[in-house]
Amino acid sequence: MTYDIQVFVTLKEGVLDPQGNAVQTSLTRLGYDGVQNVRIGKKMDIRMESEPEKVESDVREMCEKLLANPVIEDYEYTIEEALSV
Amino acid sequence: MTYDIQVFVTLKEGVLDPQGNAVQTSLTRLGYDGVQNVRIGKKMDIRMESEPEKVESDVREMCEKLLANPVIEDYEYTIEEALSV
Amino acid sequence: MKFAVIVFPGSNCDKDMYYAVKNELGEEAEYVFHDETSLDRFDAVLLPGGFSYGDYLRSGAIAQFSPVMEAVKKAAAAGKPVLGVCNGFQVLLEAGLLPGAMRRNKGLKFICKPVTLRTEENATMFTSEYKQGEMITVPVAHGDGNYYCSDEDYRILKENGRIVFTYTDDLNGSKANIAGILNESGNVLGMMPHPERAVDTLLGSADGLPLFRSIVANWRETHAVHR
Amino acid sequence: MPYIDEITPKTIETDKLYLDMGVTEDEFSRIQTILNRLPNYTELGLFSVMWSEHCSYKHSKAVLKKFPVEGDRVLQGPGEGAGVIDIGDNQAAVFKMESHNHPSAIEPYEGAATGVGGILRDIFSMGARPVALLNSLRFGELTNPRVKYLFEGVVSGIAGYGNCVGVPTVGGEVQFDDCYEGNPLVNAMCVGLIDHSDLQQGIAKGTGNPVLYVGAGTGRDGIHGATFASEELSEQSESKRPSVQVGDPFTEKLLIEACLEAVRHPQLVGIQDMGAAGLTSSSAEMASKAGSGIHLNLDDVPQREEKMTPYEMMLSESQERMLLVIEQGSEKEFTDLFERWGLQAKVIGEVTDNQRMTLSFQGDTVADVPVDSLAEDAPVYHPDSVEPERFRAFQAAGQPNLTAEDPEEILLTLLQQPTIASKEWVYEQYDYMVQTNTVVQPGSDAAVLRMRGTDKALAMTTDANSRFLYLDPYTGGQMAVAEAARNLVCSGAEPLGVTDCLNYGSPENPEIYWELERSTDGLSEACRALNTPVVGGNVSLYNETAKGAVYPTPVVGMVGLIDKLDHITTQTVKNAGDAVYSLGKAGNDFAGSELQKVTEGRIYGPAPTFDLAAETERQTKVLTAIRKQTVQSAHDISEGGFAPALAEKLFSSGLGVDVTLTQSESLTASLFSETPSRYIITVREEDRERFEKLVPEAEMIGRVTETPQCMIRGNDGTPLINRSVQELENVWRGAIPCYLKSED
Ligand SMILES: Nc1ncnc2c1ncn2[C@@H]1O[C@H](COP(=O)(O)OP(=O)(O)O)[C@@H](O)[C@H]1O
Ligand SMILES: [Mg+2]
Repeated sequence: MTYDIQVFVTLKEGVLDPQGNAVQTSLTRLGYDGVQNVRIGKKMDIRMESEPEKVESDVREMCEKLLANPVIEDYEYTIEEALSV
Repeated sequence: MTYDIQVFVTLKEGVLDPQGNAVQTSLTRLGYDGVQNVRIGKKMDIRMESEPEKVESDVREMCEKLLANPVIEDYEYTIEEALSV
Repeated sequence: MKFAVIVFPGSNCDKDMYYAVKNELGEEAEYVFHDETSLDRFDAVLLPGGFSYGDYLRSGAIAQFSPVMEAVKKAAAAGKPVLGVCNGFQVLLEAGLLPGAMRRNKGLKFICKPVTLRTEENATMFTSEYKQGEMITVPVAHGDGNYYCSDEDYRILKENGRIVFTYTDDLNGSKANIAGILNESGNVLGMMPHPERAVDTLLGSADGLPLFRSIVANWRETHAVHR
Repeated sequence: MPYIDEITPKTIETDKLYLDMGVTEDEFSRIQTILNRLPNYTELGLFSVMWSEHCSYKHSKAVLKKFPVEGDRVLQGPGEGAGVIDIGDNQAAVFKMESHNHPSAIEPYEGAATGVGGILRDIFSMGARPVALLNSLRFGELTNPRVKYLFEGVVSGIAGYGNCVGVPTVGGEVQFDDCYEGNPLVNAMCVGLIDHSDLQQGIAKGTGNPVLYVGAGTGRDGIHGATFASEELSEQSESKRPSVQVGDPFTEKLLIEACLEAVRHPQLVGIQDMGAAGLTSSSAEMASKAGSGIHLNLDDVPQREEKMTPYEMMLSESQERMLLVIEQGSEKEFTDLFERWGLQAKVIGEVTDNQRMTLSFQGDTVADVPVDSLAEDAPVYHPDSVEPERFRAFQAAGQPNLTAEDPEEILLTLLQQPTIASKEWVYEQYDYMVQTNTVVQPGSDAAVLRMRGTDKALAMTTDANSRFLYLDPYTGGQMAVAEAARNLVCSGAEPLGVTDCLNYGSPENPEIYWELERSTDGLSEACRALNTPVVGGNVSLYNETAKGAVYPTPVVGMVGLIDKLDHITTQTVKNAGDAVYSLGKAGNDFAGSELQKVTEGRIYGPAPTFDLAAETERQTKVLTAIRKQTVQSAHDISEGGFAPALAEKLFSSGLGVDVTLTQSESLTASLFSETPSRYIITVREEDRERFEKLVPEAEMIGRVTETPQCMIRGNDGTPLINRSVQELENVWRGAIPCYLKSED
């Protein structure tokens, strides 16, 4: 089976986000003064061939090992069957 | 009103994604040989005070002006009323 | 004494490290590529700076899975001195040999310049040739040098004298201005500043040389006893 | 999906589709004559890129012929990837400069980054190890938000690429002027080192020898077909097509190491990078130089996108790719070599003996054209040239008479002008130390790199004050070369050779073409006088927006040799008590000066009088004095004049100065005029006699002081400027960060 996986990696709450802060400042400067908070994370789109019973554990493992650094980051994911291959 | 906005910025189709390629190679080497493609983009969580009739046009403008570079990037967003403020 | 200089794809301070050991220190050095699996023939291991695997995803993230890293872990467990500089430090963090993680510099810009470091701890195998509290000038060159660790980890580092170098001001946002830390057993040092770039006054500073000399001196001492 | 061959040669002709590819009526009929038939779509694509200004220099060939290209030390002049100059002991310096202006205007980070990537490949394709990068940048005024965005993006793009590949970025220049607002200039220069025996050429000889494609896959990036072509080619909307390339410095780093290993392989025949016009120009030029032909099978080209057409593959400008020709039978050795570095290498064709470029795709021959017609036979144009009205007006205007009522205020203002202010904000983002050879770091007149294992060093700089070129292209052109040489001399180096990057507006405008002609006359003459042949360079035309063209900006990149490490000299004063000398008299030269810009808001008038013979003589004397070790510090006087130059000498030194102006005619000129060919030099007391013998023209004006105070007195001894060095340094260092932080 082919899957379309989305992984979202974000900085843990409490870990300062210098990039997010910079974007927030810039947005405010551009006149969007309603902006209260910006946090920047990563979105990864992965297309993967796998078995239905294995795909989720594989994704979780990939996140733990490589895609996120558990010291500072959290992750979430969604798994869908690929529509067109 | 307070909104929770998510902006996703991804490289346009056809634009080289060295980061995605490197992650793909690394995942394959780690034994996930079903991985066929990886593209890496950004996810931004923005909390913003705005008017219901203005919020969407503001977000679109912010994307065009600052959050994405339309020459090489596409963007998508979701807008929700913030649950707890 | 024989030093291994680890070369990952994308390492770019490997030669600088090699010359520092070979030419300035006068010890043996050899490049060891990322796909090698044994470091048994070496007395010490150096992980140089650069952009291993382009530093894509996170600095040092992909390099932690290089075959040679198993050998680095083994060398560390065996008590051999392991020094990671800049990207080498980032790899050690990602590999879990040192606690904490690196984020983008607070100012979001790459910073290249000589900085003043305070030697917080001279009772280590890497700093015994410095005076306690000695101020030294060593260059930095990094974009992701903003050191983070949990408050608990910080307390442990602090209480055990494992914070070896600090910046004298807030250079990049690092917790408590940390520039270099040790592992629990004291034989793995990670630091963002580049001692290998400070081994010749012609280039501005030779303050990094005592660090390498410390490694050699301590090694000589222990090995004299054992023989 | 419709293929290109659905656009028949006949359609191209009747619908004049060639015009959309930038091929003129004349050029189209010339192509028909060459082929003796109508070109098909792919063939027309080949001609359109090879005959483009960028590849063929059709509007600039005539002026480039004037440059002196020969000299005792020249091992390779213009024509290859980069120029090569002998530096003794069987070593050579390889260097080249190139522009990436237009991509940087659209996507500053990637535009600048890929500019660095491209210039690096020019150097290592010659077989040389890149040892240094420099960059010459021009932007609009820093008060404009878009300019700030471009400036920040360009600098971080240069940093992002150069730092990752591990080649130090050691110098350059940044200037700001309105004329660059919509069209910034981003010129990157690279310097490499090589042993003579390793020199390579981009050449495809030996019938039957395989053609090897190495590096990143080919994508649709950089195909400048925002024209009809691409629209007809696919259903996808044009907006999905990237018009700028994204760089991958990690792959480039692997390419550097792998190619430097490959060039030492005895069975390598030729190597060239795929730069502008990618596969087309590299293959055509390599075959043309060898007098051979070349056949490529496009089905074998590594592709990273699906369903690419021959046209797209041939015109793609995907980055980090190289083309090699190797001896038959060595295929496996080379593919193994590259695979060891994690790079793909694939045989995609062979050298033929028919002097034609033939391309096959899915069993068909999709192009068959004479190789020389692509590489050599592009038309050469001699556009009309007309002296602009403004030039006559500037000449007639005479030097403006400016008076600085409050010299201290003026000095503070000048030190904060972005063009004069510290560029630390820029170069702190560059790893200028990696490879541990950078002896003189950014911040002095020229960067200096030691050469490991020798007692020698290389000095390098880029220069061009385009304001003077705008006022008077001929004199300004001479001054640009002279300034570069002067900066090297101040560092203790003998200037050896030049690479240039000629940035102008549209050559089809006769006044712009006149600028190009006159300024290259000036450059050529100065290069002759200073014995610095031009060994390579690049031309970037059409740098203009609706608001007009950029100033004529021929950037001069120069490399010099320092015989002995002991001769390395910097601009900063060294010891309290040293004598301060000024060399060269200040005239009333205010036209084009920073003072004029600041006080009058615009520049006008004739360029300063410039005496090439005096310049040359003075340079020789200063260099001799440095080599005889009589000089502690040396700095040339450029933007802002004497007072800013003197202040710059004090920054970071912890010392001060107390000098008295001896000239009586105009204090303002003494302090702020920009008369060329001048220096400020400091000398130890015990060396004064020897120094004065060597440079009799130099005039002692005061001393370096222990107190960090900048004291400049009028000839009667009254203080004109008396400020703490710290205060001056603070405004100078803070200016650029301050512009970038401010909101408007
Ligand atoms: N874009 C840049 N990149 C790197 N270094 C730069 C850049 N711009 C300026 N510098 C450095 O700042 C110093 C001052 O530059 P500049 O004022 O142009 O000197 P000069 O007038 O002597 O040519 C030089 O050392 C130069 O190399
Ligand atoms: Mg200068």
